Amino acid sequence: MDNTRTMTEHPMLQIKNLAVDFNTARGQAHILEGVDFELFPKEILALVGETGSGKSVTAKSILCLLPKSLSQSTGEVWFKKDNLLTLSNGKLQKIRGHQISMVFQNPQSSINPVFTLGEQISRLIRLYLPDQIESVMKLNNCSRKKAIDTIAEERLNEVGLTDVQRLLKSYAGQVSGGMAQRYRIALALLSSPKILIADEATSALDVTVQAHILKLMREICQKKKTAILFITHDLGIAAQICNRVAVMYSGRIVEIAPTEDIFKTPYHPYTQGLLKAVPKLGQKEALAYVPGMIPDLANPPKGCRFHPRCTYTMDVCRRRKPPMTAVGLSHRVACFLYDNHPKPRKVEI
Amino acid sequence: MILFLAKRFTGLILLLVALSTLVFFFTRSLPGDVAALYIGGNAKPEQIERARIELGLDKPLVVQYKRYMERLIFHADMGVSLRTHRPVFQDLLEKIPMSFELVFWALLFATLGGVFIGVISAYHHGTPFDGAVKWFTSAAVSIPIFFLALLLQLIFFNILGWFPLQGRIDSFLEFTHPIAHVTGFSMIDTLITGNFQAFFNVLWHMVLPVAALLVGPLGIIARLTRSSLLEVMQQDFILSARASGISEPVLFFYYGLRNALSPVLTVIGLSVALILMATFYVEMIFNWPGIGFYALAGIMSLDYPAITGIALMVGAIYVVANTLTDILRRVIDPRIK
Amino acid sequence: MADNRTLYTDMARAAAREHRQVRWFELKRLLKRKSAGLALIILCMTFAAALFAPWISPYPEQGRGDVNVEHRLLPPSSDYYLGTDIYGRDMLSRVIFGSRISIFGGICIVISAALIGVPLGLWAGYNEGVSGTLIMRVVELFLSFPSTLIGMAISLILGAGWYTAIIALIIPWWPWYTRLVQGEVVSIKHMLYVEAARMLGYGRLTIIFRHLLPNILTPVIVMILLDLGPAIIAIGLLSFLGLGTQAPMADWGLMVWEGAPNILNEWWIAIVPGTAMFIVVIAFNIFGDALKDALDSST
Amino acid sequence: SAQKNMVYASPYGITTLDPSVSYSTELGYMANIYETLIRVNPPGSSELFSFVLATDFAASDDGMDYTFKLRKGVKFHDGSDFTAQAVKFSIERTQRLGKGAAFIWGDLKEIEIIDDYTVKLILKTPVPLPQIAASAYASYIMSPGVGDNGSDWFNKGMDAGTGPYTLKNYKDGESWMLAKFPDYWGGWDGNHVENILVKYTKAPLTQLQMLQAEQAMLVGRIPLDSYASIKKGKNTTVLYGPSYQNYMAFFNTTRPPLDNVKVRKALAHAIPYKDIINIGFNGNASQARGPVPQGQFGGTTDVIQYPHDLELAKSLLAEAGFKDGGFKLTLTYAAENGQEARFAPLIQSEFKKLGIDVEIKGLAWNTQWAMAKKDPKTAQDIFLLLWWPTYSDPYETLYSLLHDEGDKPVWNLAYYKNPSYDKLIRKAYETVGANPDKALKMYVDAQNMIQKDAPVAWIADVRENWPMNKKLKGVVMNPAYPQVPFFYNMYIE
Amino acid sequence: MSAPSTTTAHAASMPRPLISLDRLHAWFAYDKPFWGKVKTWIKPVNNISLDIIQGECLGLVGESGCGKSTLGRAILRLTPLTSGTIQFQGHPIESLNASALKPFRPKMQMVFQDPKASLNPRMNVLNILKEALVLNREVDPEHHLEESVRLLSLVDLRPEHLFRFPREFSGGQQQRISIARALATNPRFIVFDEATSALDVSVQAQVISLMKTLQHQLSLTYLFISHDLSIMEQVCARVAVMYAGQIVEVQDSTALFNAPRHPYTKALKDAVPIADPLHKKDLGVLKGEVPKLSSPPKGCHFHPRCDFRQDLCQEQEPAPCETDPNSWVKCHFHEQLWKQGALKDH
Ligand SMILES: Nc1ncnc2c1ncn2[C@@H]1O[C@H](COP(=O)(O)OP(=O)(O)OP(=O)(O)O)[C@@H](O)[C@H]1O
Ligand SMILES: Nc1ncnc2c1ncn2[C@@H]1O[C@H](COP(=O)(O)OP(=O)(O)OP(=O)(O)O)[C@@H](O)[C@H]1O
Ligand SMILES: [Mg+2]
Ligand SMILES: [Mg+2]
Repeated sequence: MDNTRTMTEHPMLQIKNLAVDFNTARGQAHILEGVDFELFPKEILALVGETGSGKSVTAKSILCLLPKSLSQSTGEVWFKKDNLLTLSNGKLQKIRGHQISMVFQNPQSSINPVFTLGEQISRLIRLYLPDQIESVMKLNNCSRKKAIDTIAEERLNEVGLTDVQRLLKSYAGQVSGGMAQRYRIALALLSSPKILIADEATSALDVTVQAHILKLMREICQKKKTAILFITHDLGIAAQICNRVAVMYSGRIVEIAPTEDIFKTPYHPYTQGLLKAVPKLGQKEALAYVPGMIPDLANPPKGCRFHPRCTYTMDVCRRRKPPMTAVGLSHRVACFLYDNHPKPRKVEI
Repeated sequence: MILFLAKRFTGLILLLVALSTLVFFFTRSLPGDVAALYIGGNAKPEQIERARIELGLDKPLVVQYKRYMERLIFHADMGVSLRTHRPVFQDLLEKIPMSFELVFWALLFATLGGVFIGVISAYHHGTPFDGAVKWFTSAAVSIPIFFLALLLQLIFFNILGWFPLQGRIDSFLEFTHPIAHVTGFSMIDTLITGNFQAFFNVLWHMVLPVAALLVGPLGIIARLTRSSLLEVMQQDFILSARASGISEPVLFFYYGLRNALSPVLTVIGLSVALILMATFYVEMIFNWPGIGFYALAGIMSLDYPAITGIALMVGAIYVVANTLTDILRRVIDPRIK
Repeated sequence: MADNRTLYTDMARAAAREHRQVRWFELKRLLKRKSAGLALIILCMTFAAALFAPWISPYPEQGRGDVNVEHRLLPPSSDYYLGTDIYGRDMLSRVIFGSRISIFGGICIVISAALIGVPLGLWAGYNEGVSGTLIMRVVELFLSFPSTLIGMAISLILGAGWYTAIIALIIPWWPWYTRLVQGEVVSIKHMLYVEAARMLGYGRLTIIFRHLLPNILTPVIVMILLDLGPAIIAIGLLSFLGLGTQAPMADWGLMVWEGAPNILNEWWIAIVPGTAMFIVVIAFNIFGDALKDALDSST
Repeated sequence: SAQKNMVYASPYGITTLDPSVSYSTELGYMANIYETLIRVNPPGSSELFSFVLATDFAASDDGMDYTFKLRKGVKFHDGSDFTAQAVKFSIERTQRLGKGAAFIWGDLKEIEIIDDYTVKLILKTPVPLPQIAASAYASYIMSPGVGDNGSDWFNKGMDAGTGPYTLKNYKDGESWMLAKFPDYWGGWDGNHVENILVKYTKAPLTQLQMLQAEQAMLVGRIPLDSYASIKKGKNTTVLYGPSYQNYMAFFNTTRPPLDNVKVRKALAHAIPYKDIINIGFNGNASQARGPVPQGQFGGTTDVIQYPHDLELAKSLLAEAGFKDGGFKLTLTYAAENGQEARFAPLIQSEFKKLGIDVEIKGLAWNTQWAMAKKDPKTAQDIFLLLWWPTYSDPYETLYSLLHDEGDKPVWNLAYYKNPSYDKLIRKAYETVGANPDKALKMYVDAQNMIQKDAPVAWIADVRENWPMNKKLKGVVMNPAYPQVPFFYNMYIE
Repeated sequence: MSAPSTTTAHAASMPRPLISLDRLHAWFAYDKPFWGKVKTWIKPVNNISLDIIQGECLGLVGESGCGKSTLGRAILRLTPLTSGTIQFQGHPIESLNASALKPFRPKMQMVFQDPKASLNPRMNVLNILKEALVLNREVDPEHHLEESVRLLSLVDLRPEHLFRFPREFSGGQQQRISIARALATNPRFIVFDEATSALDVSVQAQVISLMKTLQHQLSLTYLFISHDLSIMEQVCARVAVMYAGQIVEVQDSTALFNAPRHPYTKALKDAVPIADPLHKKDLGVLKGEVPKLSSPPKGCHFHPRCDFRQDLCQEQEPAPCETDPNSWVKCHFHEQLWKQGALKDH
C-alpha cells in the first residue's frame, strides 16, 4: 500500500514543532503551537480542520510569508538540507516558486489586479523557464515574446482554460473566480515544483471544474513526482484524491493517517465528530456535529485545546498538551485516550 | 475613454459656469465700492458716479450677470481689472507661466521625491530609517508654509548665503541679459533666446520658492505612498508573487508600487490645488511675480474681475489636473471603471 | 421575569466592563509608542496652557494685549523667557494666550466642518440619485474653488476677526469631509449588513444613521485629528494676511506675521510662535497617525 | 567711472500708466517720465515754484487767467517737439477722460494758445492755478502724438512724456526699467543715474534684505524696527524729509457717545501721541495739529493741538457723564496699512485706561471705506485714515475731509456738518491766488473751527524717509510729490 | 414560552404556493452609457417561473455565478426587477414601493452567504436582534430583552452572547446570529443563501440541524441556496437546478440525485467527490466554459456543454415539461434520454 512505501522514503518536507504567534489587540494569539508533519514525494496530503484552525497560517509559514512585524514563527521547516525558517531572503527566493509553490485561498485576490494575466505569467515564465523559452524559440523560429506566449498558452490549456488569447489580455477583475483559480494553479505548476501547497484551491470552482483540477493534480503528482499539500474543507476531496489526511484543530495537527485509515478508524474525538458531520448523498439521518465553540486563540484552553468540547475529557487533558502518539503504521494522534491502548475508541457525541 | 473625456469636459464647462455664477454674485455682494476703487486715489463723488455707469454697475445685477457671462463665453473676456486697468484675461495669461514654473517643479519634485521616499521607507519598514522618514514627513506636513518660507530665507540667504533672496533673476542681469518675453516661461524663453546666463540665474532663483512649495506635498505624497504601499504589500497577490520567488525590490517597485499609486495620484491631483494656494504666500515672500502675487493684490483691493478670473482659472486647473490624474489612474489601474 | 431582567442588566454591565478594558488596553498600547505618548503630552500641555492661560502665563495682562512700551524688543532673558515683542509684551505670555484662539479655532473649524460635511456625505453616498449627485457637484465646486480665496473673501465681507476667520474657514473645509464620507459610504453601503437592514424594511435615514455612520466614524475621527494642524495653520494664514485675529488678541499665525519683518534682528518674535505652531501641529499629526494605526489594527 | 545703473526695490505698483488718469502709487515713476509746467518747491525754499516745462508765468490782476511761457528745445520721447499745442492737448485730454485727479481742472474754463511757446489758461473762478498746474496728478504734459489712444495703449508700457526717463521692459507686477532718455532737455552732463530697474517688491522684509545685501540702492518701505540697524549699517542709511501725509482718526459724530463734543475732546486728549510716534512710526513722525500737515501751506502752529493728557481726558469724560468710561467703540483701519495696524493697539490700550473698550477691526481698505460710506448710523465709531493732498493748496484737504457731503458721505467720515466752515474754506480758496496771506489766515481759522468741535483727532504728520545705500547721493524729497524719487538728481558715488 | 405560531399547522394535503414567480426577470445594466440605451445586460435571473410551496424547503443548486443569490434577493425585492410577477401569499409584491412593502418585509427574511459581512460590526448582538424585533408587532418593546434571549436560545447561543460584537464569534455562530435575526421578525419565509458554504463540515452540520428543527417548530418555508449537492438532499425535499440564469429542472430531491432528468443535473452529480476513500470514482468533468450571463447561448443555454445536444438545442429554447406533480424539466430530449437511461449511473 501507498503508506508503507512513503514511510521508507525520505520526506520531502518536514515540519517540526512549528509555532506561530500573532500580535493582536488582545495580546499575543498563539495561532499555531507545535505543528508536526512531513510530506513525502509523490503524495497528496490533505490538511483538513475547522475554520480558523490555522491551516492557511501553516501553509504560509512554510514559505515564510507571514508578516514579520506581526508574527513570530518558531520551530523548523526542513526542505532538502535547509531550515526554511532561518534561511536568508535571497535563498528563500530561489526556493519559493521554483521548488515549492503555492496556490492561495482567494483566487481573485491573489492575482495582481493592475497587470494583465499575460504580463504576470510571462514574467514568471521568464523567471522559471529560460531554457524552455530558448528551445521554443529555436523550434518555432519565433521571437521571444511569441515563445513565451506559446508556453503560456500551453500551460493554461493544461488546467482546462480555453480562449487563452483573450485571457492573457484580461485583468483579474475580468475573469470569473473559476478562471482565476485555474490560472493561479497554472502559475503554481509552471516551474514543475517539488512541492505544491494548494490552499482551498478548488473552493471557488463549481463541482465540474473542480473535478478537472483534481484530476490534473493527481496526474502531476504521479508524473512529476510533485508532493501536494492540499488544504480543504471538503472531506470528499480528501477521500477522492489524497494519500494521507492530517486533521487540524486550533493550531495543532491532532491526527494524521493514510486516507483509508482516517475514514475507517478515526481516533481523535474531533476527527470522529468531523467525519460524522460529512453529508452524504442518500443519507437520511440528521448530521452530527461537534458541539461547543472554537477556542479563543488569544486565550486558548490550557492543556489539550479540544478538552472543553470533548466528551472524554480527563484530568490530564486540562493540564498537559497531548503528545503525538503512533497508533498504527503511520497513523498518529494527539490524544491522551490513546496513551495506553492504541485502539480507536468510539466517542459518543 | 473618449466618452470619459467628453463627460469630464462637459463637467468642466458646467463647473466653470457654476463657478463663475457663484463668484459673480459672491463678489458683487462684497461691500467694497467698486467704482471708487476703479478711480483710485482720493476719488471725488461725481467721478465715482461716472465710473459706476462706465462699469455698468448702475444696471440691475441680473443684467450685469448676463453681460458678464456673454462676454466670458463668447469673447473669453473676464472684464478689466480694477487695479491694473488691464483685461484680466491678459493679466492672467501673463502671470500663469510664471507661477506655472514654480508649480511645475514643485509638483515634479514632490511627486518623484515623495514616491521615492515613500517606497524606500516602506521597503525598510520598521527600521530607524523608516522612523526618520516618518518624522520628516510629519514635520513636512506640519510646518506652516509661510513660516517655512521665512525660515528658508533666513537660513539659506541670511545665514548661509547659498541662494538668492527673492525675485526671478539677479538685477544686474536685467540690465545686461534681460529675459525676452516669448512664451512667458522664463526657463523656455531664456533657452530659446540662448540667454544661458539668465537661464541658470533663473534656475538658481527658483530653488528656494520651489523648496518652500514642495515640502508639504512631498510629505503628503511620501506618507501616502508609504502607507498605501504597505497596505498593498500585505495583499494576497503580493504574498502570492512573493511565494512565486519574485525578489523583494521587484516586488516593491514593480508589483506593489503600481497598485499603490492610484490613491497617490489622486492626492497629486489635489496637490496641484494645494500648491497653487501655497503660491499665494510663497510668491509674496519670495517676490515672485506670479498668479499668487496677483491674486493676493486682487483680493486685498477687492478687484472682483480679477478674483473671478483667478477663481475660474484655479477651478479649471483643478479640474484639468484631476482629469489628468484620473486618466493616469485608469492607465495604471484597470480596476477603476 | 423581573429576576431575569436584573440578571440581564448585570450581564450587560459585566460585558460593558470587559469592553472598556479592551479599549483601555488599546489606548495603552497606543501610548506605549513613544512618539504618540510624547505627542499626547505636548497636546495636553498645550490644552492646559490654553485653558489656564491667565494663571500660568508670567504676564497675563500682556498676554491679553496690554502694551509695555518700556520693554520693547528685548531678547529672551530671565525676566522674559522668550523675549518681548514690538510693544514690549512678554512673548511667552503672548504665545500662551495665542494658543487659545489657535487651538479653540482649530477645533471649532474641524468639528463644524465635520458636522456639516459628514451628514451630507452620508446622504450623498447612500443616495446616488439626484440629491446625492447634486451634493457631490457642490462639493466639487467648493473643492475646485481656491479655498484661500473663499476664506479671504468671507473675512473681507464679515470684517476681519477670529470668529469670521473661523467661519471663513469652515466654508471651504466641510466639502473634504463630505468627500471622505461619501467615498467610505459608497464602499460600505453594499455590505451585506446594510442590505440586511433594508431587508428588514428600514428607511434611508435609519440605515444612514444607525448602520453607516458608526462604521465611518473611525476615518472621520482620524481625519479630524489630522486636520487640526492644517486648521491651525489656516487660521494663521488668514491672520498672516491681516484677515484673521485682530489686535490685541493674537493667534500664532498672526504673531508670526507680526514678527516676520523683524526676523533678521529680533528673530524671537516670529520664531517663537512659529515654532509653537509647528510643534503642536506635528503633535496632532503624530497622535492622529498613531490613533489611525491603533484603530485600523483593532478592527 | 561712476555707476550709472541702480535698482529700486519698490512696493509701489502701477495701476495705470496713462498720465491723464494716473492717481495712485505709480506717481513715483510718472514724475520721472512726465513733467508738469511748474513744480512746487520743497518747504523752506526761497521760491514757491520752480520752472520745468514753463519758464515763466503771470496771473491777471483778478486772478482769472494765467499766461505761461514755455520752454524751448524740449523733445518728447516720441521725438516730437514740445509746444503750446501739447499743453492744450494734455490738459484737455485729462479733462475729457475725467478720471483720476481730473477734478483739479474743474475750475478751468479754456486754454488759449497765444503762440507756439505761450499759452493762456482761463478760469471760471479765481482758484490758485499754479498749485493745480504743479499738481502731482493729472497735470502731466504728454505728446499730442498720443492722439486718440486710450489707457490701454499706455498700459502696454508706452509713454509719451518729456521727462528724463522713458519706460522700458515693463512687466506688470514684476519689474520695469526707467531708462535714460538721451534727448532730455536738461542734458546728461554731470552726475545722473541713467537706468533704474524698479523691482516691484511688496514684502517689507524683502526690501530690507535687498537693501542690506546691496541688491537695491533704494527701497520704499522697510520694517520700522530695522531703522536702527539701517542707520548703523556699513552701506546703508536713511534719509528723512518732510511729507504732506498725515494720519487721522474720524469720530462718528452721528452716534452717541461720540456725538458729544466733550467725549470727542476727551478721546483726542487720550490718544497716546508719543507712543504712537515712537512705536507706530519709530520716531519718524510728529503729532499733527490739524488737517493740514506742518510745512504745507496752511499748516501752522496757530492751529490748536490736543496734547496727550489722560487726567484731562478723564475729567472731560466725567463732565460728559461718562465717569470711568463704560462704553464700547469700534475702530476700523485698513488692513493693508501696516502703520495703522501697528499703532491701533496703542490707542486701544490707552483708551482702556479710561474704561473705554475698543474693538479693533482691520479691514481691506475698500471694505472699510464702503462700510463707512454706507450708513453713518451703523458705521464704525473711529475710522483711521491716511491722507495726502492732490495738490499743494489746503483747500482740497479741508474740503474733501470735512465739508458737508449730505447723506452720501465719501471722505467726510466723521459725518461732520458745519455750513460756516464750508463757506470759509471756499472763500479762502478763491482768495489764495490773489492774496495768499489773507487766505492763510482764513485757512487757519477754519482749522481752529474744526478743532473746537473735534470731529477728527489728528494723529500724526509723517516724515518721509528713504532707506537707501550710502553711495546714493542727490536724493531730493519733495512733500508735494509724495514718494517720488527724482532719479535725475541722483547719482552713485 | 409563547411561540408565535399564528398560522395553524396546515395539513400538507393541499400544497399551495406561498410564493409564486411568473416569468421573473432581473437584469443588471452592465455598461450604462452617459446617455442612451444600455448596451449590455447581465441576466442572472432570466425568465424564471417557480412556485414555492407553503411549508417546504426548496433547494436551489447551480454553479457559482449562475444567479442563485440574485434570484433569492429578487424574491425579497432587494434587487431591482426588470419584469415578471412575484406573489407572496397571493399578494402581488413585484411593484410595491418601499413603504407599501413594509408590511411584507418582516414576513420574508434572508440569511446571507457571508455571515460576517451581514452583521454590522459596530452593533452588539442585542442591538442587532432588537432592530429586527422592533418590526415584530407581537413583541412588546418592554420584552425585547427576553425575546432576544429566547431567540438566542433557539439558535443555541447563551444570554451572555447578547453583549458581544459579531467579530467575537466564529463563523458558525455568526451564521446562527443571522438566523436569529431572521427569526426575530416572525417570518413565514426565509432564504438561506449559501448559509453554510464558508463553514467547515462540523459547523455546517450544526447550522443545518438547527434549520431543520426551526422549520418544524415554526412551520417555516425555506429557499435553500447552495452549490453543494450533498447537503441538498439532507435539507430539502424539492430541489431546483439553475443554469445560467434559468431553472432547468425541479424535482423531488431523492429522485433528482438518483435519476436526474437534465444533462446538467447529471453532470453536477457526477462531479461531486464522495467522502469515502473506498468509493474512489472518476469525477465527471464538464467541458467548455461557464456561459456569459450577458449573452447566454442561443436556444438551450446548456447546449454548448451538453453531450447529448442536437441541432434543435441550438435553435429553440426548451419549454418546461412537467414530469411529476411539482416537478418539471427544461430539455428538448429529456424523455428520450430518460428512456435510453443515458443519465443513469453506470
Ligand atoms: N494576519 C493575521 N493577524 C491576526 N490573526 C490572524 C492573521 N491571519 C490569520 N489570523 C488568525 O489565525 C487563525 C488561523 O487562520 P487561518 O487563516 O490559518 O485559518 P484556516 O484554518 O485557514 O481557516 P479557513 O478554513 O477559514 O481558511 C485565525 O483565528 C485567524 O483569525
Ligand atoms: N448588483 C449587481 N450588478 C451587476 N451585476 C450583478 C449584481 N449582482 C449580481 N450580479 C451578477 O450576476 C451574476 C449572478 O450573481 P449571483 O450572486 O446571483 O450568483 P450566485 O449564483 O449566487 O453565485 P455564487 O454561488 O458565487 O454565490 C454574477 O455574474 C454577478 O456578477
Ligand atoms: Mg484558510
Ligand atoms: Mg451567491
